[in-house]
Amino acid sequence: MKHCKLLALVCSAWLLAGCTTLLSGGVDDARVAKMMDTSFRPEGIAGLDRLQQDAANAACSAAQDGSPPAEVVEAIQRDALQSVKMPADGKFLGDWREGEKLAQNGRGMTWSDKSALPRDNGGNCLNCHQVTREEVAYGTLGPSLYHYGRDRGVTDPNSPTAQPIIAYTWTKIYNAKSYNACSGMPRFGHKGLLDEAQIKDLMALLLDPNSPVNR
Amino acid sequence: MSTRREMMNRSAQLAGMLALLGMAPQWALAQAASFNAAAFDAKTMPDLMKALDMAAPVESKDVTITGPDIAENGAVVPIGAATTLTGVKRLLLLVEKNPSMLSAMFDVSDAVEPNFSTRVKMGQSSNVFAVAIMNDGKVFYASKEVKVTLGGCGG
Amino acid sequence: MMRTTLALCLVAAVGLPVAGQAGQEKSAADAIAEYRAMLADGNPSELFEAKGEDLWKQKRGPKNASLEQCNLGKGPGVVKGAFVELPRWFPDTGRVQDLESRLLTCMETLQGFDAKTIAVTPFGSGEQVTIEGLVAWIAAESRGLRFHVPQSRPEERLSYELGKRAFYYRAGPYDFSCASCHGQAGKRIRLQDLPQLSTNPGDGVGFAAWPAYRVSSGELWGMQRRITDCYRQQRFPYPGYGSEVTIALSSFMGVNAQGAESVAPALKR
Amino acid sequence: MADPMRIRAQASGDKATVRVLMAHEMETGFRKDASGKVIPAWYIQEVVAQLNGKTVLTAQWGPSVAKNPFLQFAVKGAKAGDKITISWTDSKGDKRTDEAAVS
Repeated sequence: MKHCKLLALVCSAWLLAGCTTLLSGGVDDARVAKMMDTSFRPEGIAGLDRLQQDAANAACSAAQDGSPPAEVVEAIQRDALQSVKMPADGKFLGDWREGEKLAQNGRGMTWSDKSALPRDNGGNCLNCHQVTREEVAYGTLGPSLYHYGRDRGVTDPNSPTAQPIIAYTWTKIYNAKSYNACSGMPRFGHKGLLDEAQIKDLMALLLDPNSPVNR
Repeated sequence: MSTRREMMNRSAQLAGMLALLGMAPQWALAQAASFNAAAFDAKTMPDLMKALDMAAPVESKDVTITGPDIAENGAVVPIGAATTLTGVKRLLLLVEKNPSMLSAMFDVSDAVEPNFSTRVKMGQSSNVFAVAIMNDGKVFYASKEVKVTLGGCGG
Repeated sequence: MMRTTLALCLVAAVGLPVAGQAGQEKSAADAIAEYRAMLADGNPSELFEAKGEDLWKQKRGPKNASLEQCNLGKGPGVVKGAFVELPRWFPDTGRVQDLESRLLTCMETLQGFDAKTIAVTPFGSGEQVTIEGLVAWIAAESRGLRFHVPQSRPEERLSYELGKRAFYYRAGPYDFSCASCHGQAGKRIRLQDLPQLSTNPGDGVGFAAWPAYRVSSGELWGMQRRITDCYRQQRFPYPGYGSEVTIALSSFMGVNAQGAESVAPALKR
Repeated sequence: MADPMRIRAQASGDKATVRVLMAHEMETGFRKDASGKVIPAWYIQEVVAQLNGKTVLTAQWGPSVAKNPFLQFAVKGAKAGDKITISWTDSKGDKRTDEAAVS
């Protein structure tokens, strides 16, 4: 239902923009769909359903290097925010040691991976972010997370003053589109890539004052 | 020539059979070739010294080890051993934390410079060593640390 | 006795800090650049180039013929300069083809191999190994030349536009597109630099560096294998060998790289 | 049979620098194939270099030398036109010999 509404909004926004993206270079969406449908085959856990775009991915793809229209961005972010499930027991932080292992682990969800279960997936964090000072092999597609909690003044994650940043960070990991419609970061909770316990461990890595991130 | 080839083939087959039986095949290979299997099987410096019947290496500025500070991939790490000393018999390249330390052993003659470069595999960050075994039995070394990094996208 | 003592001394000596370590703190990026420079001389791709040249001239396949009459776009048998003008439209097949799909055509028509069988053969085995050698040699024959991928025909322009759409196509469990990693300049995954492929990343970078010898696997990868593994890491399903999307992406990258000097086969992580 | 080596020997001053690439898997014996079976060790154990037929270098290698090995060394007194011969023997007893003229 929600997707339908968003899709309608995306389409009307395009019509307003004169359908330029829809027909850029004389290639319409149907022709692109035909290329995708005829080019891929399923392999292992990677089925052809993976080629289906939800409304957010369709809008962000169409925008290419730019951004979708403001009302589309708003709708994507609203939908994303609504998808976020806070931890059932109200506890946000797990074990930063497990979190660090997850951050280092770049595996998961490829056709060469055996299963799509969260326990077989890594967090892939180091591929894009600096996380600790010790690990020099980090990517730069995302911002540095070194001193993440410290820089945000989190000295006691259980204190009331820390709650806004705790909730923000959980939301960001769960569904990064909540704050940035076309964020490059996977939606770890929303897409079932990591389970609640794993997200808690990543939260601890970022926000526990004893974690190497904050030392 | 052919005798040696046959022997080596036979010993390789024997080694394969022993491997199947879960037995160490090193001696079989060592018997056939001039290959010093014990040296290439040494896990520690004392083992290596025993296998090569060599003295304990002493650090020396006259021996150099070349290699990168960081290796982008442990599958291919360029390292080299050299010395300015005269009277060198052998140059060794060692990787401390590999399953077996010794990677390469060069027998130096008067016709070559005591300076060899090759590429080795490294399972993890480790010190690498160039060791010079002299004609008079003295042994010198130089070392450096090579950090092996993880690759993107799951390795 | 004597030996034991010496051994113990050595353990102590080895435990000492490594000389020259302090004082010259290099950045990780500088150190990686140094590592690559050390490997630049002696790229094992040469071994594949030599094999590829032999395979081009060797009589092989059901028809026992060589590939010497293969038309890579500049006329039958012309190899030099062909690589930097691919993908292009071919009148005999009526398709835009990249180097590898064109080689399949030649192996089928000239040598009698079954192109479909080769296309589904896993990389690194069977006739795919033949193609690895061939692409290494054919690319090397254009080393130092600049890309000028033709766009005069509507089919070639369509291939470019389709490639552009594929480049920005976000989907899969991670919501990745090619642009997720290759849409900006100066970024890297872990320590590996990511060329910006939506524009011209410069001489010998990105499209102008493949085929390449991959040190991680010790294999020669052509652009088809490069794109396939990108899609694996993008968490997409498996792109067919020589499929429309792979050729369209090559058209997009190749036209973007117009004027860039080819250094292929390069040496890659 | 193993693929040919690539040998480059370049004279400079009173020596020639020799660079060799060898086509070899250099299997460690630690890797497993797709089915989980250990791939047996298979690697070059001995390398011999000759200048005009006279042995100038003998080397022994272990399985930790990288796949498709590279070797660089310098031969004293070698000049343009001299013949450099490289031979290797691997742990299965396979051999390969190639030669190149110093340029």
